[in-house]
Amino acid sequence: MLAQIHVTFKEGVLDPQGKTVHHALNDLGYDEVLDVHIGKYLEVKLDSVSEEEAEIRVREMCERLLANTVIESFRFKLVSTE
Amino acid sequence: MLAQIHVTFKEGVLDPQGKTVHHALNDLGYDEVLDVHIGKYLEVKLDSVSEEEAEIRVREMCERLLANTVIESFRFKLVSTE
Amino acid sequence: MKCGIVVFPGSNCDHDCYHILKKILNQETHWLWHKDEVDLSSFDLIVLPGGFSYGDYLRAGAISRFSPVMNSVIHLAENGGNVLGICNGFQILLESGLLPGALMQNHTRKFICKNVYVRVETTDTPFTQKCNDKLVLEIPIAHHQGSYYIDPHSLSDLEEKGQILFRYCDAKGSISESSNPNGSVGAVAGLCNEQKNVMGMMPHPERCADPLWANTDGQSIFQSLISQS
Amino acid sequence: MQNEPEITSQLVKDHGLTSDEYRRILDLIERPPNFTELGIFSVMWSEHCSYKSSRPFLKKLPTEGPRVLQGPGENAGVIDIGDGLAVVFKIESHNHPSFIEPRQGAATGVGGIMRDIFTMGARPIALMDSLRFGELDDPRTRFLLNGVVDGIASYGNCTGVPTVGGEVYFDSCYNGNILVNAFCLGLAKADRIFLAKAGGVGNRILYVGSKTGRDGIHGASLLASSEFDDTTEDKRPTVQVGDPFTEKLLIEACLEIMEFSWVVGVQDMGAAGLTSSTFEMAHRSHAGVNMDLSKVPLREEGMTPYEILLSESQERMLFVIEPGHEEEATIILEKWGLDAAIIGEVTDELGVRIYFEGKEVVNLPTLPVVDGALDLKRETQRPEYLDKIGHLNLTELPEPARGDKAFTKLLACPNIASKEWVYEQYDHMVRLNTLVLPGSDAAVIRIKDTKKAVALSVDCNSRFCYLDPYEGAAIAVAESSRNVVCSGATPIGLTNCLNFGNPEKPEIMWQFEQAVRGMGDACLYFDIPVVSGNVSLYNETKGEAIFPTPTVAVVGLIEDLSKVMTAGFKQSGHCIGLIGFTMEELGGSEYLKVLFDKNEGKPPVLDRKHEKQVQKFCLELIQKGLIQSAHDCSEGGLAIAVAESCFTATEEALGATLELESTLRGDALLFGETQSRIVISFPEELTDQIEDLALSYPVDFSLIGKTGGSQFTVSINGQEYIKQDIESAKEIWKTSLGRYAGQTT
Ligand SMILES: Nc1ncnc2c1ncn2[C@@H]1O[C@H](COP(=O)(O)OP(=O)(O)O)[C@@H](O)[C@H]1O
Ligand SMILES: [Mg+2]
Repeated sequence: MLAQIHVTFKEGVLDPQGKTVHHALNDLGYDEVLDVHIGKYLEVKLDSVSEEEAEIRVREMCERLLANTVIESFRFKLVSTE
Repeated sequence: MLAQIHVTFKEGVLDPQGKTVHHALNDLGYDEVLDVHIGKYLEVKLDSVSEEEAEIRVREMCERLLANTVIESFRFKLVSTE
Repeated sequence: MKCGIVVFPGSNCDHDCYHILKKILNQETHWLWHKDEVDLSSFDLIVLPGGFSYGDYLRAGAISRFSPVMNSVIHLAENGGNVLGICNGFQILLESGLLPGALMQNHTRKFICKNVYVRVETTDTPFTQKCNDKLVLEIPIAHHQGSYYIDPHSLSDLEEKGQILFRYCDAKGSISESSNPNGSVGAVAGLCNEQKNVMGMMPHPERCADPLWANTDGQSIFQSLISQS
Repeated sequence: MQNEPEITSQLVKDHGLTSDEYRRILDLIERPPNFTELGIFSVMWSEHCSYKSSRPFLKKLPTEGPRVLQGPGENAGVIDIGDGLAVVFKIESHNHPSFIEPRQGAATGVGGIMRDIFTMGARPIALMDSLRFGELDDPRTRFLLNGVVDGIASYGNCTGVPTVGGEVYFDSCYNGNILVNAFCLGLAKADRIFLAKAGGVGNRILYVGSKTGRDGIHGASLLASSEFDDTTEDKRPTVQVGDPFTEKLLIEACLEIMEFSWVVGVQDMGAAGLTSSTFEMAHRSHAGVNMDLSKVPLREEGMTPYEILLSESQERMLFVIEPGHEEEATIILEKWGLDAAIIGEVTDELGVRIYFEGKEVVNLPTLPVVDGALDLKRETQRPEYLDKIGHLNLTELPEPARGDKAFTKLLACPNIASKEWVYEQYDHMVRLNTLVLPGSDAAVIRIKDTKKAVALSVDCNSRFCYLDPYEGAAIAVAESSRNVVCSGATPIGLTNCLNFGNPEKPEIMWQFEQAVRGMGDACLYFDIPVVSGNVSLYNETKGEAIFPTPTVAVVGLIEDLSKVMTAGFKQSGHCIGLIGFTMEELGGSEYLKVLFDKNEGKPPVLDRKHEKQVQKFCLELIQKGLIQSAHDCSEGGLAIAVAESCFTATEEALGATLELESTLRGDALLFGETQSRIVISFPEELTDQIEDLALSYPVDFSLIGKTGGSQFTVSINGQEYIKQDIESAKEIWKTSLGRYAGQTT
């Protein structure tokens, strides 16, 4: 099983990297770019566990380690790798 | 329009972050974790352009700035924000 | 004062803290290995030093806070023991929830190593009692993830409770955007918990405490701790 | 092995071996090599590993001296500094990888040079970097600059080794080939230096560090052994990603293991990975090795012996330990969370046998592999360009009535502007040893628990080297040593990185030969042994070679660290003096380039005898406590040197007033780059004493002005030539590089 996890900054938290990349894209002539947000994308490969269990475990991993919930939120999807 | 971009290491390129987080998850008792890869997730908001044009422009942005194509590959999806 | 310096695998200011506490200030100083969960009740001060404890991979301090030694540190902190986190140590204290808020990438997006000025905002703590109020200290910073963030409501809460110990300022003590090197909210450079026994700061007082250099401003923090133990 | 490619002439060629070389292989091993063995010859006989073009010339460098504990030939050079301690240092290039992927290329360059140092049992205590880029108005240059600096910062900072100095130059000749030379210095006990030795039969080969992946196969060896062209893109997957956290663990674990007497030898896996470390270690010890590749920790599935042997995965080392201590070693490595495996043992065969999955896949004698590549007798020929640009006609250069414009233009030009934007991204203070931070002439590192300190500087003016490689290389030695002297140190050793174009061209080989001779002669004269070095050839793109760039790093020793000197003025009202004298030398100067876009003429003359006197005199002034600052004149000449001392004054910038008497052109007097000059400052009451000492040498010395005020003022023969507000001048100098670097388009 593969957990595809997205970790992004919460609303209201300034994302300096996104801002810089936004500017850089505009400078490069991509005027259509209105906003950029940069987050993390994690792929966690799991040994066969049931989907329900994986759901619980991955949520826990995110809360404990993979995201800092003071500033970040996360979402994830489980995909079968069979 | 919103471009959702995933930038990840190419196959075979060392991912030190992923490796370290993998160890950490195992140490925390998540023995089912077999592998971890860490990449970037970018959301680029675009001013109304046609989908075809956006496709070309976003690919170009990735190649020029957002991904380091020497060691990273990218994929993206365009979603309408109307 | 009996001091313990925690060594994580990627700590690199551990030796600097040891040098200052042991060689310069003549305090009893011990190493604490991150894999050991031990009774710390006999210690007067635990230092979480700077460095890149796990390469700063994922987020600085995120992985280290699960080290066995952190259970001991948290236990000590909850029982009123003094804990000082410097730079990466500050990041670990935030990640472990001993201090509120988070540290983000500098707004310059670059690592910054240089001398900055901080103003002492509270002298009513074990870490700053030897400082005069509004005293300006010149202290080096060296970090990539040092931009302090907390929501506005909690920030005013910190202010009210006197938990903000240091703010970035200029040589004369005034605070402006240009004197804030990393974009921290409220120019916060260091803060403590409500009980005032756990303190974290981004600047490195141990880098300006050896009299071989002209600047020894960092000593005031260590001297504060020594005088109360 | 099944499915191994057949050895064809095309395959041989693809491995960078000529048909002559292939025939030589057949002669030496008396049979055709198999595919894996061909790979081994390919990397070991590459320019990068075999030094086949450069070795004959390098033999002429002076490498001996009473303090030298280890000269060239090992991972790094070693110099005795007394108190039972030794410094271990080397500089190395990572040019090609950094051009392809600046961040990772530069990062792994730092990682590689650090491993060379701690492999010898020394704790790395300081890094420097010498960087060269093309023109900054090209966005590609800015991308490369940002990436390289970020890469060095990310790696050095994370490992906790301060980056304390370096240099950054910009010139169009580096547009297609940037230079990234990384220097590391370590501290060791003089009697605990480790060499790459295998020792006696039965010793175990212990693999330590990161797992082996497919990265960098043929990386350093092939990339650094051919020119760039449009197919370079295809070589891209050879780039490796660095893991500084693992490096930090390796440093600590290795130094801990090396405390034990059962460690016989150590070798890092650099270019050509497991292959070169195994063969070289066996060869140096007149021994053999049996190795089982099935035991090598692998990162990827399905790797072949060829790939395992040629991988250039980073952060890996080989230890040779006495049998019976495997478990002790493993416990320490586990403590630091590192992978480790016994992968072989030492034999008495003078050959290397390698097994994989039970089969023998390599069986080669060591000598032909390590030492079999024939030294190439490359032709040399003096390049024609020298005739065209060797003469500078000063009458064609309009002499400005005032120097203000030239002064501010020079302050803003990226070669002269402050490099603060660069070194602020490096942790240059960690470990509490950096007595003199970046921004002075040399960095000074104190040696804890002693009264000593070492001073470090890296230098090369490649414009001079282009105009005259012999003189240019000699000047590099003189300048670097002068920088070290200005901080109060006596030069004790030198390492060099020779960056040149394609050695197959006689003109390039001429530059190389001249530069090495110039460097060698200067080192001999100044009595500075060369203890380590590195050669980087093929720095050319589409036929355009870089300027010859023989970078040198000089290490100096300060016996009493209370006598450390810095470049900045200390106080208002001090006298400013000039050691040395100025000649009409504008050839190759920054002034000529910035104001007239010319690089021509003759570089300044280096009068070695005079240079030696100047350095000795300056050192004596420092040791006697007579002066308060010392700063050498380099790019931008006297005016810039004095201005820099103003800008780096203790608190805020200090102004200065210079009153000069001279028959020279104003621009030559102020911006010419005559060698052997040092700007000093001192309290007025010491003037007589200093003048008397100068007379006794004798060495030229003149009073040129006073510190103080808010202006930088220069008058020549009573006429005002420059007048600038010191704060605004400083602002230009301080922020200019950052402004350039920060532009996104
Ligand atoms: N790439 C770099 N990394 C670190 N420090 C640097 C770098 N480039 C320049 N510096 C520092 O900036 C100062 C000025 O450098 P440079 O102009 O080369 O001096 P000099 O002309 O005296 O050799 C020195 O202290 C040097 O160490
Ligand atoms: Mg220089």
